[in-house]
Amino acid sequence: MVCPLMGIVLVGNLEESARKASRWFLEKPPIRNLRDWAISFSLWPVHFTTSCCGAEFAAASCPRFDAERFGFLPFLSPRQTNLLLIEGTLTRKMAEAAKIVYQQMPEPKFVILMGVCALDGGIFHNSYNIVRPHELFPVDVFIPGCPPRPEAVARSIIMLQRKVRNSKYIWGDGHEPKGED
Amino acid sequence: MNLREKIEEKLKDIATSIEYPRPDLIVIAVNRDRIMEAAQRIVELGFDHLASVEGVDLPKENAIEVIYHAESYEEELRNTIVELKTRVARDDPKLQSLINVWPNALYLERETWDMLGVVFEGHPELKRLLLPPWWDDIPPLRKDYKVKVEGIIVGTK
Amino acid sequence: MMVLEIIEYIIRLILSPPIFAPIIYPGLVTVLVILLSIIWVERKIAAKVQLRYGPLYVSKPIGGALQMLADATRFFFQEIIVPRDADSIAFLIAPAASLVLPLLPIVFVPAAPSFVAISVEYSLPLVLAISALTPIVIIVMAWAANNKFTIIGGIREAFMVIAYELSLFISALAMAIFYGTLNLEDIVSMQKSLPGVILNPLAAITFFVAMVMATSRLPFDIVEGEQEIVAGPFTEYTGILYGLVMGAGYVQLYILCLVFVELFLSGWYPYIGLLGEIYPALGGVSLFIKAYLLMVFIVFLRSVYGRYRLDQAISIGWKSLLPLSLASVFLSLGLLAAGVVI
Amino acid sequence: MEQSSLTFRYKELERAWDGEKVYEVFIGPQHPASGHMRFIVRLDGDIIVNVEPDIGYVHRTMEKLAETKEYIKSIPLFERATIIDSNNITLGYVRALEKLLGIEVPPRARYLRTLLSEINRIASHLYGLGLAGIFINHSTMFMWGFGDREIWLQLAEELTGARLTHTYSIPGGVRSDLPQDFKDRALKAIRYMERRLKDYMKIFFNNPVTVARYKDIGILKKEDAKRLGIVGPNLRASGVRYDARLVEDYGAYREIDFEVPVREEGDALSRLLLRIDEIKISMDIIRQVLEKIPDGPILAEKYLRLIPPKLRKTMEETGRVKFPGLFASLRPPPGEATARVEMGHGEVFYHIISDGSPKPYRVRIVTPSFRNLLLLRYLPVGHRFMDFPAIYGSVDYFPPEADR
Amino acid sequence: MSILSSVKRHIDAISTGLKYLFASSRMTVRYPEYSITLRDNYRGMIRYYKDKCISCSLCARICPADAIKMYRKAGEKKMYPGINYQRCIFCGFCVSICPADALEHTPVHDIAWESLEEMIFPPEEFGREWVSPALEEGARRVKAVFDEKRGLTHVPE
Repeated sequence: MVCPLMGIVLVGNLEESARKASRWFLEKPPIRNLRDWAISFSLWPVHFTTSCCGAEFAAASCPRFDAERFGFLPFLSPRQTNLLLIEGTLTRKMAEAAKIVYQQMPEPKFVILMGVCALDGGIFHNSYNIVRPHELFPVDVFIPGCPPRPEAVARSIIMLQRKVRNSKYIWGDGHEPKGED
Repeated sequence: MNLREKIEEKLKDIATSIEYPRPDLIVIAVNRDRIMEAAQRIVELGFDHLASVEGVDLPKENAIEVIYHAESYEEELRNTIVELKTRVARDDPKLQSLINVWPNALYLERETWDMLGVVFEGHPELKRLLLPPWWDDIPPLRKDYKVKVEGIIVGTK
Repeated sequence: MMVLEIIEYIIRLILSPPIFAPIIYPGLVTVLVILLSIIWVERKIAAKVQLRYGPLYVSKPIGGALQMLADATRFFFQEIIVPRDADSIAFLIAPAASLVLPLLPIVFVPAAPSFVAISVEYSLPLVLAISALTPIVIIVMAWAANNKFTIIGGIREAFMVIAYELSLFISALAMAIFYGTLNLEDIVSMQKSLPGVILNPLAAITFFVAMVMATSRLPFDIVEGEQEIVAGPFTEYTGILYGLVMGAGYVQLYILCLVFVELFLSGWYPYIGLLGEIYPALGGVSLFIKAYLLMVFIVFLRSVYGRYRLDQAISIGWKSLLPLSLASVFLSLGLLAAGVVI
Repeated sequence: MEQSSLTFRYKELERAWDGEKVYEVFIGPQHPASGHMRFIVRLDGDIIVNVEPDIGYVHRTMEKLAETKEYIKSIPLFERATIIDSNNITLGYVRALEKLLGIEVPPRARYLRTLLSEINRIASHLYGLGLAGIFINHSTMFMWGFGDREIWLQLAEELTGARLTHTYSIPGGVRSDLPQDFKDRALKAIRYMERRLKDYMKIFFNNPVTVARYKDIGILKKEDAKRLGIVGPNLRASGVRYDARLVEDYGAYREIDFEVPVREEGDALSRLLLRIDEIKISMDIIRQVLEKIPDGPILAEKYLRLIPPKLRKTMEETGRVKFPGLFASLRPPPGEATARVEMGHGEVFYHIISDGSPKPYRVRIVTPSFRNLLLLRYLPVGHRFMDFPAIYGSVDYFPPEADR
Repeated sequence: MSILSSVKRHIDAISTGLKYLFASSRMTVRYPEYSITLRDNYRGMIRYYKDKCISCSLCARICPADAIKMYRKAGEKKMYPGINYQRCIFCGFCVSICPADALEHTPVHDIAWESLEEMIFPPEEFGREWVSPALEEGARRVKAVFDEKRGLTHVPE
């Protein structure tokens, strides 16, 4: 259905309309700004280590680099988090888990790929057991390096914060991960 | 009596060959049906645990070589590694499991099954270990499983 | 003239203890402020002990003190997911209840001499009894979410409750026996010269440990044992629902800290008469300061301790805490028999 | 068939349980305490009756890829198995390759390898201890372990030019020489660490809560450790004095005076404390290496000759080795070689089969974590569910290393 | 453990915690404001000097991750290397093997990108000068200093 009035006409299904109304409410400038400010300083990555870049990810949240300064707090269950950091190689077996974790996360959610193994396989680019995560998820920031320095992780957080504050993200409708296998 | 003499005396009737390629390595080849016996004798010499179980695919000879590397915690034996190897047919790779001789073969043999398809008879849990459970291709460490290799030259306009 | 009178009436209404106490101080508004600040304090203290900064950039000039506001706002705007297999009504109501139930006892807690929303003779047992209802909500949550981890968490909560609840009550009782009253206000007024902790340190220790257990703080944060059961009963909660259950623990901590201070640390004494003339509740500000410092100490324990095992915590509860709290009752009786009079 | 005394009672890995009463808990791969693997923990009430580790979540097919790469390219490849302990794991491969090629390493290079290996060992142990802290929710130990690890990473970075993946040992030598002020800085770091270890003891290892959680948990008896072929600190905490540094002649360990620490109890706490002992010993080794390190080249003469004189001059100025072009296609003669190296987690084993071509015919790597995987099935059985993370933390298991 | 020693240990733990709560002991580098100066030998982003390159293609041949490819323009004989940072693992083999010193590491490594396409550098862009984004935004340089009391500290240069 095409809505002539900027998609705010409340017709048809009640649930659908309620969702539209709340969306309209959320997109209004002062509220949207508040929302984006809060989200940008409250990026909680899920506790999901896919591979050895987890060592540098841990270093990034530990005393010397302390990512908690940005409000970045690795948290327990995917239900309470909003950021999926793929730390290194995503194997085929792990990709299944990653997809489930991504689905379990509430909107709005973001994805950062860390390390070359997650970008194009790095040294494992011709391995038979890895997948390219950017084919599965909509990715916000890519970090090169094997492993990237903790500063690069901090840089990616800063970039994501800017992206969020400039409202350059999509609030997907629970979009499913792409691809099979 | 040094170690080499001991080993030769103990294993000369079942080994097809005993070699010493390096100072710290003793290579014993046996036929596949005598692997258990050979392993037990090596244990009796004091090589009480395995460092590795591996398979080497030899497509030209239509065989898979299964290699056990045994080491010891004993002070006088620990500098040496005993390599026990045998060959199984490539199209029907079956071998007696040695987990009753060397308990830590449990995962090592399971991995060899996973990666080369060598069936260890008597192994209690031969199922996928490292590969995804839905793997249905040929075992990846066989030589006819090819992975993509890239060239180094890219042409541009 | 009418308008002014109405305004005056409204102001007087708001300033009357039955309204002011539950809504503003020590009630809802104070609780919100505490929630926003104590979690920040906890993260900052842990960060300092751990050689780092903790939350900072969200509001740099004040050391990231707005961090909890940002987190809460983010929770507020996040999608709420109700798992398919969950009992949706219980799942949605329980978090709200979990915040309200620990908050209820505030109406019986006096904040200054004769400044209490509902003045009853038996305020001490009432406060403890109502705050003892919280575990029920946690178990409801665990059951409603219908997940293996939440159910294990719920069972742990059930085990823990019986381990600490008795000692909590008995050590409070020890003080009540000594002062001969169950009214918190009277108990405080009797401590004007001598805080209860000096008279009966045993009861103070057992009450403190039981309090730490009741609020699931380290080393007893077994219910949310993240290393085994992810987030315990709260595993499935998203968005603002999780925000609520996360806050609930701190609310209970606040109430129990107030009770602790009133039982053992002579409540609102030293009373500041000057402030008390402006508004009675202000005079009792030392109660608030003491309770807050106690909370800070308890959240500081996070950076010192690991977590006890469930059976160890239970055996501490039954085998050490309970006998000690009983001993504290006898200590009180002994003091009475010895003729110690305040 | 005659059964030897080591007969493996497979049934030991589980308690008798009635399939109906068991509660199955899946820990991982997304779980605050699982790392990159999954455990299927079966509980009877609160008691673990069976643990089934499900690994392979980080299986990146190193052995297959090594067959498609020239010899030298596999150094960074195998390094990725344990980036937290990278010099030790590459050293095994390089040692095996050197045996195949028949190259002697100059003394200075051997000392430098030892230096970096020990720095890596300390960093790896601090990593493991930090994780052991967080597994009982002691966040301060986690942060301290990881924070102080940065000191050693900084030292390694100054020596090699990378934080974790040093790729430092190459056939015939090492890639860079000691920086000028290295000795002074390393000694300061050691003195700081010695002071800090006392605070570690106070806040963590002597903390009654930690002791309650780790003492008498997951006891590994001496004979069981031998039977299961365990390696590394887990073995030595059970009273077996076995260390690849004593076994295989590599690095400068034959010229250095050091003790291999052994503890008898075999419980989780002794496994942790043994790592503290090893950190102390490693710091002592670093001191000795810095004292005794001889002058000389850091690359074997055979390769040094192949480098053009102009480059050799810049090499001497910067202290960084340039590779001879030969390195792109090393061809060892046909044959096989094994090598064992003691990593932070235990002994790593390499076996290379060469057929004379520039690529290995087969490389076999068995990592300590893979061998210690048996412990994760064996130790938790009969313990309470909450002990599971504690045991997992005390074993210092690193999944990418086991999965390769 | 006796009660007394247990109490002492509790007090020890809490007092150690309090000691660090009040001592100045932070080791954090506040990254976007301060940036650690990496040493000259740090293996960061790679810079390429086309004028020095002799097109020997050793860098592409030794690259373990196949990140460096030789780009050959149609009709031209000479090839020049280009890099793909989607794969580069910063092992530095290419720099070490380059016989003409045409490749060089820069001590810049705090880079992140928002799209994959930006990460492929053909020979023309491979020679680009790297600047740390933090320094571009006005970060202050600090260097790591070892201190016996406080371990690793960072002092402004």
